[in-house]
Amino acid sequence: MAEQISEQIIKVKKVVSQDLLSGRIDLLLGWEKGHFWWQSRPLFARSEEDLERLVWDSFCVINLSRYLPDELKENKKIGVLVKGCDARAFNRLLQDRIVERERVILYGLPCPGMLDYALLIEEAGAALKGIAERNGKVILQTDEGEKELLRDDLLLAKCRHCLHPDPVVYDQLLFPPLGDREELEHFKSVEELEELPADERYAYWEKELSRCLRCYACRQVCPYCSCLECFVEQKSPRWQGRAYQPSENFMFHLVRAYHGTGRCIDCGECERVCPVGIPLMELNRKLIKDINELYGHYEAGLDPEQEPPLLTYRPADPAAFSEK
Amino acid sequence: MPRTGVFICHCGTNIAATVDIDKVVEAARSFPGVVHAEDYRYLCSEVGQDLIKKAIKEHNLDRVVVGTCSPRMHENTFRKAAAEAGLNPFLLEVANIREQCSWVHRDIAEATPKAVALVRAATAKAAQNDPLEAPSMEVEKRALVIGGGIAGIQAALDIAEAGFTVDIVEREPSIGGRMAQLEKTFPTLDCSACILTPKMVEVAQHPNINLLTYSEVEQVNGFVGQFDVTIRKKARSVDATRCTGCGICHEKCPKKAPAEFEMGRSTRKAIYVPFPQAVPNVPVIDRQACLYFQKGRCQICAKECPAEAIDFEQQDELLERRYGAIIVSTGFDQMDPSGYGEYGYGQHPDILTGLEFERLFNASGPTGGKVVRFSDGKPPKKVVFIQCVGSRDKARGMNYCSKICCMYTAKQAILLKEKVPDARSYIFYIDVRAAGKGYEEFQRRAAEEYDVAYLRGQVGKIFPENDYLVVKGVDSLSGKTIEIKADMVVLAAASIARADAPVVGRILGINSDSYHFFNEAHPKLRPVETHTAGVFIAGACQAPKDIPDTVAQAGAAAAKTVSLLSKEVLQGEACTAVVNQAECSGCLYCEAVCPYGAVSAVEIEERSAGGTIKRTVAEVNAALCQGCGSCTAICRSGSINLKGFSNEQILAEVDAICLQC
Amino acid sequence: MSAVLNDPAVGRKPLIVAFCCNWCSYAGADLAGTSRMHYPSNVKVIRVPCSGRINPMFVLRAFQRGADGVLVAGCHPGDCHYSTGNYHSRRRLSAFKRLLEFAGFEPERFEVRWISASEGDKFAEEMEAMTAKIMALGPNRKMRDARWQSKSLSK
Amino acid sequence: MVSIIKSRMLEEMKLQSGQDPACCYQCAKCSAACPVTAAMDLLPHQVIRYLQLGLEVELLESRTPWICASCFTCAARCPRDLDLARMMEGVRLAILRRREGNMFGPANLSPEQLAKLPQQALVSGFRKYNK
Amino acid sequence: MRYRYFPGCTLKGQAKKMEETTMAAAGALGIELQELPDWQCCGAVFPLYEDELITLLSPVRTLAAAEGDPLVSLCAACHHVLKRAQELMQRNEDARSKVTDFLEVDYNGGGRVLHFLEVLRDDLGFDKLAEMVKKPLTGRKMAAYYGCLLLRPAKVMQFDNPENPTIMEDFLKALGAEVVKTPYRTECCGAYLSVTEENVARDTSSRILDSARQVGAEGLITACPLCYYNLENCAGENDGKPVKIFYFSELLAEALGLTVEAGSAKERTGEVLP
Repeated sequence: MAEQISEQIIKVKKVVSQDLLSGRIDLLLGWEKGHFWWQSRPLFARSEEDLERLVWDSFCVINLSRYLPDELKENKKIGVLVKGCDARAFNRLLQDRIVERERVILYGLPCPGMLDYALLIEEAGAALKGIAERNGKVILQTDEGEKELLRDDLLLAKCRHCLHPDPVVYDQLLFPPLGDREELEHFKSVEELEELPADERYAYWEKELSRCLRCYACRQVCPYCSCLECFVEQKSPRWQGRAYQPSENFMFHLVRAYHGTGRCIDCGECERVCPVGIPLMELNRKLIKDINELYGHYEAGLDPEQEPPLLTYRPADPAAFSEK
Repeated sequence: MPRTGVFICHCGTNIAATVDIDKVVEAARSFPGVVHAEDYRYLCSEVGQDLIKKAIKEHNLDRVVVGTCSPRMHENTFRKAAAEAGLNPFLLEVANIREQCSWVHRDIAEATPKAVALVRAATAKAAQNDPLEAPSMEVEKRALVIGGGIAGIQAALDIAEAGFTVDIVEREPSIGGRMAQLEKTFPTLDCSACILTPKMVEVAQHPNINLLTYSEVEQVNGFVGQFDVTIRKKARSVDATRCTGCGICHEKCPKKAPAEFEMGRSTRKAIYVPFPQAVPNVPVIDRQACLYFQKGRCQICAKECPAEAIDFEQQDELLERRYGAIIVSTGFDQMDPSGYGEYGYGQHPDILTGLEFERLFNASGPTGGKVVRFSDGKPPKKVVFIQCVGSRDKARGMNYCSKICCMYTAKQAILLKEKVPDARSYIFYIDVRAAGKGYEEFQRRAAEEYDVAYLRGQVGKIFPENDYLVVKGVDSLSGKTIEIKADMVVLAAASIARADAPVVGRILGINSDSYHFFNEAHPKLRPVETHTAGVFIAGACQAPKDIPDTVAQAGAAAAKTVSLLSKEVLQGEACTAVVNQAECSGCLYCEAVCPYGAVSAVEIEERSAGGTIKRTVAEVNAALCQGCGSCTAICRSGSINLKGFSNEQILAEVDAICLQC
Repeated sequence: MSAVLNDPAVGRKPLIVAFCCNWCSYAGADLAGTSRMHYPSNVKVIRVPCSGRINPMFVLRAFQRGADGVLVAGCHPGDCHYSTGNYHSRRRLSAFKRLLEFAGFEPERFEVRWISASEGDKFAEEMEAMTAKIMALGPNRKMRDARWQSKSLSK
Repeated sequence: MVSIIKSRMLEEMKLQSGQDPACCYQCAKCSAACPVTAAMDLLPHQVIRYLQLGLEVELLESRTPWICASCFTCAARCPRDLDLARMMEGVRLAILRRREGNMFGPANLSPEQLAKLPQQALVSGFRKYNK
Repeated sequence: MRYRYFPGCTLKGQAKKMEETTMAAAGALGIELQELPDWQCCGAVFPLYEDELITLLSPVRTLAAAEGDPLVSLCAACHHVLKRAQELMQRNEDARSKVTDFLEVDYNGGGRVLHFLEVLRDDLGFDKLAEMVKKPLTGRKMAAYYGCLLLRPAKVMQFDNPENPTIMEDFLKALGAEVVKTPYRTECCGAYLSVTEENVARDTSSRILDSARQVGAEGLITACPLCYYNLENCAGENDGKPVKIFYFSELLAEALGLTVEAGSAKERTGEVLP
């Protein structure tokens, strides 16, 4: 990578502040530091001063596109910093017609992947004070001195699985693209589960889902969950029971996943934010895999012009059941 | 809590024999919301319906559940009754405890609890029902008839006589269809042209009929009462308004091409009218054959035409018209029997199909009305007819009986005898099917008075030897093998659906059977309707038919059309989709999956934190919506719902039907 | 009866909920009746206008409430009364069926079949076959909401 | 005396040849197509008819099944998609399986014939008469 | 082009000629026919009863021995039996497991089963063949006799149109012969009736020959030793100009300008009678 991600911020600031001052945008969606150095939270910058707080570092994992629908109600024109996944999320929202392209300026940030704090402290062994980055390496600063590790070994799971680090849509690409990544075993975990006997697979999910608190964090971050009122909250009809018991947990998670058929952009946010660590992406990837197998390769979020697989058909389509 | 009344029908013993009615009634009383339950021997009878009406009033019921035969049978009967009692008909639900319970289960101990479950489900659904009103739609008082054969002609005349405007779209240059190709008709032997031609002329002259020959239907949109149809008027290359039909053009035209009307057994010119009595009597130029269009020279017709009617520049025209109803009468084809190698059709000129043989009798036919052999022009003395070539044959042909062959073969044998008195006919048949007024008598006459040899059996081999055809067959009755040295062989090839029937079906949205014949809505009770409201079928496009049946069916289709067109407005589909726009996020997936273009985007204003904002949401055109519900299943937030089969109703049914007891 | 209430899964025939499209499959089921064919009484039909109407949530709900098997039946591709409904349901329900299996349901628990109005025999046969398969699997406890039966019956 | 009986031969035949004589509507196409009817005492379609009527005894005595050379012309032409060659085999086997030993073998042929006839003819010939 | 080759009993006996001429021709055409080691008689007739599994053993053993390579035979009967046995193996799960278990072979019904004429038509191509002809049979009036076993049942054999076949005529044309058609070219010659009902076989065969003579054929080609035998049997005795019977391969070798002396082909490696 030409510049360290930490050095790129200078250019980012320069570009966005120009647009903000010139009034090209009324609001910039970016990131700022959270309570801790290893957190970055959304920044809603309307002024030069606000921009002081703008950061672009290895912890800017939060998907900013998700904030567009609400912000667009208040603001005429918004600028957003988009990583690969944020850009695909933007296309998702575009296809679902909840954002208008012409009211948004996308600043593309090719993304080397975000770091996983959990991994950092685990690797650090001792108390972790901070990190520095140098050509593909991460230096952990602990009270017992420094420790250097390969950056790629410290990425978040969702970033390790990322296939498109570069934004697929933008008005301005701020740094040279990194190129698509290939992951030969993208569906490995899904295939392993498919191998299990039905009952074991059920037991697996029953166990995983039993932890679900129904906090709906997975839904809140999800770029494809764009309904004004989610089925789980509806009273008429009452699709979803409130109780935390297996039956209802399955109901929620199967339907949540099914609603992503041909729509999930494979960003892994749901799994990342799940407080109890349910492997939600396995459900989503299963659907991606099957749609690819049955109705042709399709990656949601890459091209908003391409017809989503569930909105079209071919008379000669295959089926997952007997058509005799 | 609704006030539901439950009514259980015995249907004589049809239900009562395998379902313990009392148990069901008793159980029904325990269902939530049920304030009244009773049973009766025949609820569909007047008395039965009155009993329901009475109960509605007495117990002021606001929901009714009828446990009886299939809703496809009597739902409407009961809904009418409910309406008469002042209840919105859509507040009534039917539980199908006959076709799907008492008739499919033997054991009363099994059928009874199932009946209870079905009634419970219907009760639960009814509780969720809302009163519905069917939208009313204007009716375009104009009919379209597709296909100008005898079926189309008859239907058009009947509709026109009733005072409505009709357009006939005919693909060929002239109307007349198959019947125009026939010499005589069974069982009366009156000449086909003599009875058809007057009707053709009447069509041409009728003030209410517009003839669109050499035209095809390209697209059909809309719905009953308002079909929007695109018709391609193919370029005739002749100006019909100028042409006097003098015929000089085809007289002088130097270029010949195989004559479709004669199944290619003779030729016509590049500019031609298919047959002398053609209506309209206006020629067309076959641009594939015409020297001018192919090689850029000639133009003799133009030079010769006294009326200067030839127009080489003419282009196809696209007409957009709206119709209230459509009659499909596209007719049939005759199967090409060359698949039956043992008969050698196509390898010897004197082996003909029935239709080809028919043309030999016709004065304007390939032999000018002389019954002679194509090979040497001699009149045939021995003619072998073979029945069921491709019919009743599930291995190499069609599994069905073509219905007309037995009769027209008898007719042709008789005609042959009249034309060639010393000729003899041999007919190999499997069964003679002569059901129809005067048919049996006619067929017997052939056998008894016209010296026609009926041989019950089939032919195994036909091959030329010297100047005759050796026909080797068997007579199954005597158990003897038979060899005939025949001068001519006539194959009764199967009547099959038009090659492009599937395309036509798709354009009109009507379905077909496995042979591509169009399906009637009900084999007995709705023989001329299709499943698409406002589209009717007549003639051999529905199944092989003789002329009397075809004309009768055409009349029936016309009657249906007339009764439809005489309505000012139509009651549309009441069970249509409806959008909850407050919840709709406007992704418009529903629009993408709607087969009728009934869903569209609309912008609404909405109050939000900072004043009002504009939002795009979905909207349903109830007149276009046919109520399939595909939109509801793709909508994640359930913001689009289907009246009559709403999410609430179906879930209530599921919940209830799953109760075990 | 009370035994049934305590564990609805025990001591009963499997329950099969069959969603049938009004134009083909429901008519096919009727035809099975008019032709006096026989199939197990544990099959219970819910009429919908088209297989395209089927929201997978209906299927999940049936399993929650105690169904041991669920069938969706519609017109053969190409014969849909609404011309394209079953083409769409083929894609939706194929994806959904695979998802169900991935969640641990046996493939036999959820089936989709094309049954025309003239295939009364096919309807009966499919119901026989499905019942037999599910008998072999035994009652479905997956996703079953144990509370439902007792709750709704104690009124 | 025609007796429409439940014939064991018929049941066995349905099972082992997959052919159900009931599907035949006696159009006699098979008889028309058969090249060796001249030597038959029952025409092919009559064999099926006898099977339909369960006339076992008459069939067991008939010459026709032994004249049939399994040329499959009947099967190729049958509008009901029946394979009569298989039914003929059925009748032959019904006989062969009921009797002891083979009906025909090398012993029945002269040395000259044995020498002259091609192996193919001998093998297939014997097969026809042997269990 | 390399193929496994199944001769069958008759080709090592009465029908040597067919094998010898074919082998010579194949060599000239660059078609390698590898004779299967220790092959056994195909059984000569295909069992028409589904429970007659014993008679399936030998053809299935042969099919398995081809190890998935295309398997070629010359004798119409052998080809018929092999092709139909293969179809049964594909269609009837139960029969397949029984037979393969008994034979302790692993056969899934795969592999191409071809008659040599099909090799010439589909793999080599008749136009190519025509180019390689050295001594065209110009002016020779030849008729094709197909018989039954190659054509029927068409669904299984998939050899040619059962009522209007053309492969043999096209073959003759490729050799430069003048083709005439007899209406009896697809009708049975009497087959093994010559063993038990010789007179019947005579009738059928002479009918074929008469018709051939009527259409002016000087020769008749066949691909079946039994047809050859039956026709040959009465070829002489008819009055009028006798019609000569050939194996298709004889004319093939001749047109390719090959002279084949008897006994040239290698002795049989297999066992003749089952």
